[in-house]
Amino acid sequence: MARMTMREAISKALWEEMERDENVFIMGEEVGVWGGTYAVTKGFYDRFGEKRVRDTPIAEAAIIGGAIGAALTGLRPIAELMTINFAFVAMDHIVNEAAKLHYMFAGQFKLPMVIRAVSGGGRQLGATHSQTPDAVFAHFPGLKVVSPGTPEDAKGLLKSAIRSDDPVLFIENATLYQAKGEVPEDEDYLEPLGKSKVQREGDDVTIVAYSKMVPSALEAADMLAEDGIEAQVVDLRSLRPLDMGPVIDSFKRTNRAVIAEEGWRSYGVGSEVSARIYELAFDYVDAPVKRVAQAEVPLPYNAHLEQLALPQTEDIYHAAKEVVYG
Amino acid sequence: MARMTMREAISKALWEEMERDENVFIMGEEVGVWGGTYAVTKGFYDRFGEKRVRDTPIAEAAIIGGAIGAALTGLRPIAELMTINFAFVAMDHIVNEAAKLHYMFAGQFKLPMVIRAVSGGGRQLGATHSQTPDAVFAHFPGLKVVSPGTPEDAKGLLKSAIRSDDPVLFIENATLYQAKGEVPEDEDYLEPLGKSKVQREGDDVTIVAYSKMVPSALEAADMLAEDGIEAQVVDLRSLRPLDMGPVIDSFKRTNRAVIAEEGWRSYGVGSEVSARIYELAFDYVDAPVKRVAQAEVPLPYNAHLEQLALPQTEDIYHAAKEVVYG
Amino acid sequence: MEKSDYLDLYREMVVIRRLEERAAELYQKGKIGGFLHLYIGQEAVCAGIGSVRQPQDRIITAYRDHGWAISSGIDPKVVMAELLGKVDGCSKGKGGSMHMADVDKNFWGGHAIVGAHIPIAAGMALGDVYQGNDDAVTICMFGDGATNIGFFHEGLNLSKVWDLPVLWVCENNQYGMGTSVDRASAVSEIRQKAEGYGMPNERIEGMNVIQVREDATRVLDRIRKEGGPYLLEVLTYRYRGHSMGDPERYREKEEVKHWEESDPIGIFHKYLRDEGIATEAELEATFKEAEKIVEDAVDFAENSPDPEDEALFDHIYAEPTPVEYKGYRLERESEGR
Amino acid sequence: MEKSDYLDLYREMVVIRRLEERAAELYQKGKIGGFLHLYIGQEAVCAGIGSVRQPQDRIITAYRDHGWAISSGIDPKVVMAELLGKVDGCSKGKGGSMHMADVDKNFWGGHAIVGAHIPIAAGMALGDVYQGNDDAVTICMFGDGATNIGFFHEGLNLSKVWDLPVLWVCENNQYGMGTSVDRASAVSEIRQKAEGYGMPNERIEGMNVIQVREDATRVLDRIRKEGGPYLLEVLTYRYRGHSMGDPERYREKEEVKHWEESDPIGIFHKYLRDEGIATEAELEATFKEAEKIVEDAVDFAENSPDPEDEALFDHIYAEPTPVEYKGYRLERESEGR
Ligand SMILES: Cc1ncc(C[n+]2csc(CCOP(=O)(O)OP(=O)(O)O)c2C)c(N)n1
Ligand SMILES: Cc1ncc(C[n+]2csc(CCOP(=O)(O)OP(=O)(O)O)c2C)c(N)n1
Ligand SMILES: [Mg+2]
Ligand SMILES: [Mg+2]
Repeated sequence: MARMTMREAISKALWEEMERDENVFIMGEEVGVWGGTYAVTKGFYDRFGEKRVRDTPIAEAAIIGGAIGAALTGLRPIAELMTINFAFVAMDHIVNEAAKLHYMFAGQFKLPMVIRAVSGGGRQLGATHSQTPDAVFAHFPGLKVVSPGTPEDAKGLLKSAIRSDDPVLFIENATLYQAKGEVPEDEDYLEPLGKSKVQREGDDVTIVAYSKMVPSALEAADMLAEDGIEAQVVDLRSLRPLDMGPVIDSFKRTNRAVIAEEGWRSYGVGSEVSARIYELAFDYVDAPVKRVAQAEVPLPYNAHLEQLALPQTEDIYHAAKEVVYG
Repeated sequence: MARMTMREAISKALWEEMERDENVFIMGEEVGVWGGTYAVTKGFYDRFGEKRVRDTPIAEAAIIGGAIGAALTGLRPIAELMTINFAFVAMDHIVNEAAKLHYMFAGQFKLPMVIRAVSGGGRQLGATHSQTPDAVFAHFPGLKVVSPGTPEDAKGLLKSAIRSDDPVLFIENATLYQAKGEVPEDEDYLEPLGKSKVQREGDDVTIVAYSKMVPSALEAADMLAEDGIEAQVVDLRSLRPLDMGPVIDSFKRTNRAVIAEEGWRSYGVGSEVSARIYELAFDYVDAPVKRVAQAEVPLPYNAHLEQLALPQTEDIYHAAKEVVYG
Repeated sequence: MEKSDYLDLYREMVVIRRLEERAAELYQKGKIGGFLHLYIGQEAVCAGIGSVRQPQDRIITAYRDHGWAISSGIDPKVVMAELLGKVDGCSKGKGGSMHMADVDKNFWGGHAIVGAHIPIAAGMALGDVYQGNDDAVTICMFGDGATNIGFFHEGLNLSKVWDLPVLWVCENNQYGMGTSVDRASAVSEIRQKAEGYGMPNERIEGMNVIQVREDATRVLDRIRKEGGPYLLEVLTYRYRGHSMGDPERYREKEEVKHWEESDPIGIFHKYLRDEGIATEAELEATFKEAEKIVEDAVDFAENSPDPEDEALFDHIYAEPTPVEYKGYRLERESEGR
Repeated sequence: MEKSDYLDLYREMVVIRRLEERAAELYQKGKIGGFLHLYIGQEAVCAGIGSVRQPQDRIITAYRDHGWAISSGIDPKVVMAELLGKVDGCSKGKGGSMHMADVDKNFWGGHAIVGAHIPIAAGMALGDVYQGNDDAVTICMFGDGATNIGFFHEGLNLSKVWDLPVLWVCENNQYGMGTSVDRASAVSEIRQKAEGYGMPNERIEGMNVIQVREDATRVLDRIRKEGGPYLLEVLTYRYRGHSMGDPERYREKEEVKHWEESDPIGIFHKYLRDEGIATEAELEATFKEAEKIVEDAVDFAENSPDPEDEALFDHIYAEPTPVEYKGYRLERESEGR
């Protein structure tokens, strides 16, 4: 194990897979000479050259469409979208092509590709650049949608995504890049796609979270512990497939749940998780499940307003207390 | 009142608003000379001319972007997307521009525009042309998303959408175009945007539906009535804003609910409605809320498989019986 | 070309034509559903280019793909089975008319979103270059209407910036649904768009299969030698509506008549006879063979079974992955309710 | 131009430059957040075109918009207040650096998604034509990098097909972030892309404000007379990084130095002096005025309040519409929990 930031963990996963398999390559805006807008691919261009670290024009449909085409020939492209906000420019290729080609042609086409994209707000980037629309992509069968909450998972999940024969949208959170954690150094360390994970044990309340909300939930759990409430934190890690197993196991003990997500509440991740908890554990429900999410406004530039709109650790803490005490 | 099909009702709404207000115009693929792919704008080109019924190139971003620009100058464009599946090509303009410009510029920009698009499956059009991804659009604050289930509402809601100063995504269902109903002839007949509506009264179970699932729910209600179960059918009509009022009123009496939608279940409309029912009426829940939705596969071409994947009237009927009898 | 090659090509064109005619009938009878885009009138394009492409050349096209499927080597039986949504179809009944493919024949579909396959084609060519398949050209077809969508721009630009071996083929049949080129495109010659990418280009006539063959051979050779993309605009015409149920208000009957005078099958027929390559009787016999092939295809397709119910959940993913939701009925059954 | 006009133009360019320099400092101090794209080096473009556009001409640009905001007539105070996210900003603190606009000045933003405003510009021009505003031209700026995205293609094509009065201005500063034109675009002269739309076009030098004025005047006149779109490529250079925190690994220091020799403010300064339009002392005084204007703007902005909390829910819609969810804390408070 080595202590590193999420950025380093992601970078390491990419590097190791590039070293391991010649068919893995990276394409996207500023991934090469610049070293990645968020410095994730710093040094890659020098090591792997322009063949395997490909700067593209600003043309998101060509980035995803191009990656699809390359994947069809047997390569394993990692297409970077800079931010998930630009995924809408390539939306057709993500949801109508990548997600469907394997099915439409009855398995003849294989798309072993990864789309990396940064999600989340809180950096005063304004409404078009601050979204967390992850649920929107998770709506489409055929796509896998993964979003890690810790450096360890980031490495293990990204490596699995690269080795997967299916198209995976891998969502990172820019405000988490500096988050630190212990990360296995094993080059074959893989975390399975489509599996939720318990990040903290506790018997009083279940907090379901993913990505940025995982550290927030863990912080909230610490605050709750001081009040004598032990929260179990379940990290979804994958939005499609969505693994309710660990959520339901926990819920059957705690009978109470809070779901925290950074994005908008309506038609979001919490909606689905809430609906499924009631479907799968109706008899265990002791109090209404609570959802903590982003205020439903296009995120404003002003820092104070932006933070007002974004879900905070305190919100999770209060929601958990309310769900425990009624 | 006059009896007419949903197609006629929509056509009438467009025609009347074009007659009423010079600033209203239509743009889209094949809206003019062809008369609309689904014949909705048949005769419009001859009556209103090419200035106001504008055939566009196949360029969805230009259609929506162009409509946004025209709306900014004070016009009231109605942009037609042929089908909602092509909305992904214009996704950025729908969710990042139309939904946000008013907010980002603090109210300076006004976007009195309507985007019409056909949603739904069941016509063997294959995976890319058969989607019902309505929830995806409803996730974005700043956009209004409307989808009628009866000819009457289609007319009243579309007229309101055209007169609204906000961008409205108006989703029609192709398999409903032939559905008939009584429609008010009053040229100022308007249905309010963002209001659910009770389409049938009943005290035993609440069936929540919209669009195509409204006639299915009404049919299922008739079947249930034969079994002595009286279902109340609430038609959401609008996905954003989402009006839970009539749903909750009904649920507080019936204590049981089924939500029917044509699209995929995960991160769909039913997720949100289910989560909200528990939030708003937890103490009234007598049985787990049930969701009826599309099997989570890219829709296949083969007619039998396609119908197997799509939610059917019988599914609503069975779900309602199960929710009543446990 | 040997005599038999000529006759093979003639037979292929007639098969394509006849298959479309029969498909139209089967559509009217409700045996084919969805959208059906007939290729009738454009046969010289797929037959011409298809007959000179090499096995390593990838073929990818839009939804008007039956002709390309056959010219790429898919058995008409399999094409017809796909049209009927049967399990013996090339996409096992899941794709339908717009989604034919056979990867073993290097035929990559059949794509229904206008222009979306254009960047995909660039990516396939990249794949070949990356893997050192130096001799391979990706041949990508699209309509005149498709050249107005952003995907076209992004795909062509990328192919030039990265110098990818793509033969971009615009099958200019002069209409995108009901909209003529002049009403949708800033330039009336599609080839001119290539100038914006500094890309070599030319417009050729598309009704004479021999001419198309020669032009395609020359251009493919050039790409193999010099690398990089090339835009070939092929002027052609579709005799039928855009798809079934087209009101055809956008063109005059005379215009269709006019173009029918350059029927690619008629032209080729005349050529073969006038050049003394085949006798009228031989051509007649070949025509009959073609008809028979299509009738056999129809029989085959009608007798092929529908896919099993379970097939609904095959191929969502390449790797074993739980199905999120099987629909109310199947969930109910599987839970034994 | 009167002498005072010259000095006004000079002052404006210095204000733009100075405002950017101060913005960079305020960014370092954490008073400005998000992305900050400085216009330094490109001032002759907005000052030149801005000074000859008519009030009825709509201006719309990308996120590198501070210069255009000022040249369109927004008070530097208001621009600075927006940069600081204050309520007196032109977008009341909601838009920030990338989303400046003032509809009363016919300045339509400030758009952060590369190229997305291009079809919007076409739509605005359509609006003018539709409403008979015959004299209006929509002036739409975008970068060299933006010409590779599909939006560019769809917008330019539409403008030509519908013959819309748009002056398309590519501010070619030779890089899209860290990618040079040659590495991203199939053609090195952006103007050549207009050939693909049969659109008149030209490339001009963009460091001399007088030259830009003249060229812009000529081209705007032409559009007003002949109608239809025109693509003007303006060759320019940005002296600073793409945005704050650019590692600038993609260009040599020498290249920047080389271009600094054609500093648009230096060139104009020299011109005004050499032509005897203004004395060194007058220019010095004007420069000081500009600095004062910017300092006043900073003071104003720093003293302007943050928006009220309630502003979070203003302007989601133009019509009264319930807020779907106000966030956990506010929902809690409003429910009195
Ligand atoms: C993005 C998108 N927009 C619209 C459509 C609907 N549509 C299908 S085919 C077609 C016309 C295409 O014309 P062209 O490219 O000339 O090809 P042709 O049909 O003539 O072969 C349209 C508009 C679509 N499938 N995809
Ligand atoms: C669709 C989209 N993709 C990527 C980005 C990120 N991005 C912002 S600016 C920029 C470079 C644009 O270059 P250019 O058009 O030349 O304008 P310049 O910055 O040089 O003024 C990129 C890639 C974006 N904002 N939108
Ligand atoms: Mg065509
Ligand atoms: Mg640039």
